[in-house]
Amino acid sequence: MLIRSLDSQLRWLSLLLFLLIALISLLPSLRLLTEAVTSVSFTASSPLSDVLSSERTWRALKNSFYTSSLGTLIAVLLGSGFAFIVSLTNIRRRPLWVFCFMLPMMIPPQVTALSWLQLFGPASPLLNTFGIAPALGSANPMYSAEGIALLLGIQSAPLVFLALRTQLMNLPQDMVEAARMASASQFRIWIDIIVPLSRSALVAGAALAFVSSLGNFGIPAMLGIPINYLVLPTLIYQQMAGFGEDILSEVAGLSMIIALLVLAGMLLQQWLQQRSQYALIGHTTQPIFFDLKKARMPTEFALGMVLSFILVIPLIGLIISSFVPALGMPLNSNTFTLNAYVEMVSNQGSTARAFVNSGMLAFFTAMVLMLVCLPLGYLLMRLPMRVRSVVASLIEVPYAIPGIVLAIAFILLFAKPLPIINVSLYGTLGIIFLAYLSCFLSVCLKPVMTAMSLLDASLEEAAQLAGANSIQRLMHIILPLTAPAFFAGGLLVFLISINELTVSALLWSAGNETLGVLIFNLDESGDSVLASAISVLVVLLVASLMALLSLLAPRLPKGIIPWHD
Amino acid sequence: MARLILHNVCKQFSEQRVINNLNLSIEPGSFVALLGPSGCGKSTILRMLAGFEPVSSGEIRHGERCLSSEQQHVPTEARNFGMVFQSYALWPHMTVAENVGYPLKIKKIKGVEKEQRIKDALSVVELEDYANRLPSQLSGGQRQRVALARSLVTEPDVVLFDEPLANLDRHLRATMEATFRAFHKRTKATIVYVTHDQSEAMSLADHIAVLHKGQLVQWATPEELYNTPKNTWLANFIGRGSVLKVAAIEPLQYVKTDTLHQIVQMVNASAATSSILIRPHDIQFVEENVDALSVQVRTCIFRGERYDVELILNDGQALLAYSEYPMIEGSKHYVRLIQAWALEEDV
Amino acid sequence: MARLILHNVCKQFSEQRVINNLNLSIEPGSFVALLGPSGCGKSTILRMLAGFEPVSSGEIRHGERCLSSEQQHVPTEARNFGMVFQSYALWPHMTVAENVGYPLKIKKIKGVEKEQRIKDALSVVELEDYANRLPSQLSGGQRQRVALARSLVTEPDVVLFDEPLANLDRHLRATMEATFRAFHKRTKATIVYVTHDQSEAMSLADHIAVLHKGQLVQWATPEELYNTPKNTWLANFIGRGSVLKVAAIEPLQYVKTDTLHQIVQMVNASAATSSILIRPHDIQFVEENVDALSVQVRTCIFRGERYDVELILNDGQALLAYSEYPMIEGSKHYVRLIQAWALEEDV
Amino acid sequence: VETLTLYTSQPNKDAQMTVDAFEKQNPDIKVDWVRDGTTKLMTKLRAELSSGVVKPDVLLIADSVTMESMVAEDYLYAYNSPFKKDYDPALYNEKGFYYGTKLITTGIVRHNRAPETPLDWSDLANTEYKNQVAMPSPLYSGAALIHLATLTESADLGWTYYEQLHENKVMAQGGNGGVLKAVSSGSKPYGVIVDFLAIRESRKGSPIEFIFPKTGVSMVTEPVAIMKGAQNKDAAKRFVDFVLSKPGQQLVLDQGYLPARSDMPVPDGFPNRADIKLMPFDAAKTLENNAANKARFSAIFEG
Ligand SMILES: Nc1ncnc2c1ncn2[C@@H]1O[C@H](COP(=O)(O)OP(=O)(O)OP(=O)(O)O)[C@@H](O)[C@H]1O
Ligand SMILES: Nc1ncnc2c1ncn2[C@@H]1O[C@H](COP(=O)(O)OP(=O)(O)OP(=O)(O)O)[C@@H](O)[C@H]1O
Ligand SMILES: [Mg+2]
Ligand SMILES: [Mg+2]
Repeated sequence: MLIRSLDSQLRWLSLLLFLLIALISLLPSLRLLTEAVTSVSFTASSPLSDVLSSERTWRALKNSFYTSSLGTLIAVLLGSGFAFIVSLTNIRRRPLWVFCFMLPMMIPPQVTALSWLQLFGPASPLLNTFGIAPALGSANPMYSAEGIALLLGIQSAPLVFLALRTQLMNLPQDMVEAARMASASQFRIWIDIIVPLSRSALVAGAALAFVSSLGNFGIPAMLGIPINYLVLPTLIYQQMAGFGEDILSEVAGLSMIIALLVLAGMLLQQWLQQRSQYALIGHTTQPIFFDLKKARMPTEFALGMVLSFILVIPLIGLIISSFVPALGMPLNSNTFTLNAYVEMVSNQGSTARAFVNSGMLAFFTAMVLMLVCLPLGYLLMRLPMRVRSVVASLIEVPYAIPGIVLAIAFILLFAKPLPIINVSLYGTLGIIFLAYLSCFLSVCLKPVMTAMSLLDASLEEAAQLAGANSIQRLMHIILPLTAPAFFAGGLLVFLISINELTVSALLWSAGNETLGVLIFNLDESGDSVLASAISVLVVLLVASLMALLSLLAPRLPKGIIPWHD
Repeated sequence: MARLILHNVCKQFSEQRVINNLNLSIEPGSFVALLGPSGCGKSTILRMLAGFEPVSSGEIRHGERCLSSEQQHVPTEARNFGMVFQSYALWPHMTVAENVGYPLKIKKIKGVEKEQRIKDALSVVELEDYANRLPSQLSGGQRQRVALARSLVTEPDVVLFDEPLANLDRHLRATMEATFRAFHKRTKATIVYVTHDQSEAMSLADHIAVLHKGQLVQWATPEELYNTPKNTWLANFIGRGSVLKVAAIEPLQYVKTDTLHQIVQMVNASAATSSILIRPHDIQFVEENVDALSVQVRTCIFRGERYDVELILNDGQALLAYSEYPMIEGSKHYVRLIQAWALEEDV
Repeated sequence: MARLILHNVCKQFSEQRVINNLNLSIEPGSFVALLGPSGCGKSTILRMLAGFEPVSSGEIRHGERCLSSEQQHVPTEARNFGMVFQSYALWPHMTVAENVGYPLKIKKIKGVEKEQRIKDALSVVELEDYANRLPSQLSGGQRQRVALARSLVTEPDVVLFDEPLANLDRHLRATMEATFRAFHKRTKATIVYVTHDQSEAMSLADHIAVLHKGQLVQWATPEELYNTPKNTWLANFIGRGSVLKVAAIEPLQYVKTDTLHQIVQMVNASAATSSILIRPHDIQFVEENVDALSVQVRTCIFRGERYDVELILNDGQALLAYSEYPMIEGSKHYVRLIQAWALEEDV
Repeated sequence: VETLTLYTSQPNKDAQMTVDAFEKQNPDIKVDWVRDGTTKLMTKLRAELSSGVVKPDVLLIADSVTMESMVAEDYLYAYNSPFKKDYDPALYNEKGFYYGTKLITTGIVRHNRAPETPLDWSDLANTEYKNQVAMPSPLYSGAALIHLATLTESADLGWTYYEQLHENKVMAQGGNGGVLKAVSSGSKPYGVIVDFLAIRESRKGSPIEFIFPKTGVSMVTEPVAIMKGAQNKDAAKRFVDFVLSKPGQQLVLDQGYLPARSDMPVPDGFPNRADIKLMPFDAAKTLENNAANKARFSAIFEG
């Protein structure tokens, strides 16, 4: 039925696409699976059974589930709150808010955590001013499962925000008007109409946030290890630190547990989205708009507070630590120095290289994924629900397993030169690029699929009647109507990959360093001042790129650039 | 219960002025229809009454209370109005029963009473069996009926209907018209009813406002409107009939057979200064005699109960008549005009 | 040009059978209307013809070519069909002109010709001034007109209309009907037309299929349908009139005054075995005489050209008649029935 | 030009310096180097080995225990460097599989504003230090694992010492970098850390101070080794010789580490070589006990 209803152009394209998916999503997962099971023997202690029988594995699983779930909840609250306010109300300076909300993704989570630890720690300049700083060495509430979840939530809030925004833009106004006619209060409208109508995007955003939290290593490493709070990615890292001969299969085994968790999550997602498939895009009414009236000032203030916590304070912390000679020194006229910047720009050839490499990787990954997701999303939407969810979960797995494990899979796959053409991808940027494609496919695809499922089928049918073939329909009808979702997907991929660390950490090689690797290596070898300086530059670079995009906005379809009205 | 007053209401969408200095005074408990060609601003008026669109200038009052003006705006939810949308505006995530029950939920009506009222509303629109369907699984007309049921389930002060029967077949329309009448009788709500179907408007409404390009053309009872339309545009718009150019005659009076035949036959390019309206049932086919006008059949179209016959007068003007029997195209006949209504010219 | 054949077509939506063993054979170049109450499956038939819905069983053929069967499915874009959707399905990101011009763009018609054809199509629906608007800035009727213009801008073999005039006022409807007739004449396309408006169906179509709950009830020319409906359901559904229970009589024949008065008066609970259809224009108000039936007026509703009068016979059955003058509710009158049509009972 | 592939866990800058100096002395060899933390580097290496390729020729990574495990699995090539004689036999593998290049000791660091000045390991177990100490976790850091092995082997400290540390709520960090940040930012006034990080930062102005405990320090040696499957063994041998040679060791000194070669001076900020007491340590035995040590540690700390 599927194939029958497609024309020949799409038929070979679909074949190509499914091959591509098999290559970049399925292959790494399968490779890990084989790694996990090859050393299974029937003796009592094979690596996999060791892993499975260890009480710590299950504790880590439980903890992972707890922190990711709580983090997802926070991300959903934060991201959807922001999305609702900035896309549906008459708040002032809307573009600025959106712009600022995108940036926390760019600040390494370690930096955010550290600046909070400092802000509320014994050395806090703020608390010390009022003399209420805690004593040296007292416990900090950030070191807790909830602290981890909070940071995970902040990191993934923009995922929820962007996934949701497209749908909110397409909610027809008359839905709300009908509810107002029934005398529903603004609050009831929100609970009864808007939230359920945007459920599929909320669920998609939440799924992205969950999966991204599940695979995150940096945050639980910083806040969990000190209190011996194990999650799966840190457990995996522990396993690797053991250097034993079995590490690969142990690590692969643990990753398979994460993959199972993802599959379970996908089932939940499917279930939640089942009844939320209705056409919203294509209604020819005006978009929704709420007048906040007197609540506008307080709302703006609340947004400002949230932003200063998740963006301004960490950013200031980051900037300060880039201007001092060494870690822990106060910033004043005596200590102020631009040495870090000078050193970085003049002495380190790798800096420029890393900027170019990461910039290219992020740009091309985003571009290619956007290109792939258009036909892919279209084809997937045409598959029966059940097949679609299986394919979608397979695509999700690479994003969920910790980057370092994915990198292992890629090394295992590509360390040898490719057969037949005898070219080695390993040790080039190419392998990082492939790994990014594999890792971030689901990030780009999720918003696209959601948007496509909202599309009123009769719009495409009308084009069919006009005689348009699949490709033409895709380009003329579907793409323009779901463009904001595509751009949101591409933007997310760009933002995530520009300072991606864990995948490239194992895959980089001399000359192919990425920004994430550069920052991390500097930081790890004690040059955290240099690392901060680069982080500042990355934030600046991304912010100016985003600002540049706003200039293009008038020539692009409406709603494509989130921070442009 | 209070009078609904539109005072000098204007509405502008960016470049275009859509409603122009509208004045209406709608008695409490009356049933008013807004009639007019597509795009004349009917829905816009309803939306201003409901409070979805602010007025560009002028004022809307409900009794002493100012609902909308340039300075003030009472939000929809504080108005206790009900509305059926032209686009239905069903909530796609709720089943039919949930859609219909939502206004009750908001009014905190629960349990058995809620169930009963939902059931009643659905049975009025003949959709009891569809209570658990989602709107996406309904046909066009079924959706419209759900929207209808939803608007009638509570008892608002003012109910606004935007083409509520456009997608329903004749029998369902008749049933629904009866329902509206009963509802109106029972609740004494003020009803403002937008429709493009004149027969619907005439049979339901106490008063009809006819709009043209955002302007009020006539405000009258159905009978007045049908029998004594003001100008040629209105005569063309309301009911079926033919507007003929005739020799000069005092407007706004009835003209009977003799004078009528005279002024119709006297017409020539320079003398055609007045217009009259002839309804098709005022045309009788007769045997040839001195009193009769000779005509030729241009087209004859079957309409169920009778045939629509388009006749051509000697001077080339067209005349619509009814016939019980099919007539051959091109054949010649004689007719007698019983009466006609003399019209004002359009401004 | 080829015949469009539906052979034993069935359609099932999960639990519900929506179309049941439908057989139709539509001559090339003919104008066919599908008529039926809301939810009877009209849109579903169009969607199967267009190729949006696969058939559950049976076969749709276009001449020798099988369009849809359980095994085969020709995609829509390979069918060269046109369609107007009940929901309009305008593309919200394109202006009115772009919406209308899209089928031309696909057919690679460019430049002046394209411009001209868009302009022509828009002028037919009186929307020249709205060419650069977005659909969201249009009124309901205007949207419908854009959808119409879009479907007529190319010249498809088969055009499917789903309630194309539901939101238009009477005069625009008349214009559009004329446009459809002209279009049909010019292109000789096969047209399948869904409507709930019988007069529209009767005036446009060569043949009408009446559907009820997914089943074909009658397939006939408009005249046949109106004059000789098959059964009581159809008699109630088509045209206006009253179905009376009467004493036994052979079905499917005309009954004239004398017999008619007899069987109407003879009726009693046990003998009421047959049904007859009386059209309102077959009822004459007369002075009291032996030949007349006595009736009482229940309601009298103004309808523009005349009044609808609901009469009650002595045995309590209701009868619809027309009157030129208002009648007082409750007053007594005498009528003569000119003729009636004897019906089959429903199965 | 020949190419030599080097995997190293030296900090970026140091690695670059080493490579530059080597290339300058050996213009016919071009060095391709990859730098990462020992853990990641070894994971990468494992993955490569398991897919059947040997990428690096030379390894220059943090500790001898890791090297022992490579020896045990027969991945290394034994090379008898002529510079062997200048080194303490404890610092290299007797068969020549690997050679220590520097001494990275683990000691105590304190914030300048901290009230106490710990002088020995056992001090950290005192009640004044409750809640005040950060240390790298042996579960994540190789150096810390060696530190653990060294201290638990010591008669005075042993496992009870770690139990006391746990009692005292010592906070384990992922690595030495984390300890540095915790202490210099003041969130923990004391820490257990490798020498060069603390000394270098404090010389740059960080408000911290490094202390060599009286009992002695544990150490890792950042050994250099040649892969058995190396494609370019000659160049690899030349690299090993360079690192062990006087100019190579001078480089180590310049980078701020304690050179392994006994006849070298110490960097600024370090006490005299004689005053640094190294605690005894057996790499092979430690390797054997690794799993048990980790299990016992996590039993104590994760409860
Ligand atoms: N997707 C669907 N799922 C389930 N039932 C459906 C679906 N679409 C339509 N139906 C049902 O099929 C029946 C026929 O629908 P269809 O749209 O063909 O009716 P219609 O004759 O066009 O009615 P109307 O005049 O109201 O538009 C209806 O009872 C409707 O509820
Ligand atoms: N959002 C808008 N922006 C600009 N013009 C608009 C907008 N909404 C409506 N209009 C224009 O205002 C005029 C009146 O629209 P309205 O919807 O009130 O018409 P209507 O009388 O309800 O017509 P119909 O019978 O076709 O529904 C139309 O010409 C329409 O194009
Ligand atoms: Mg309207
Ligand atoms: Mg329909």
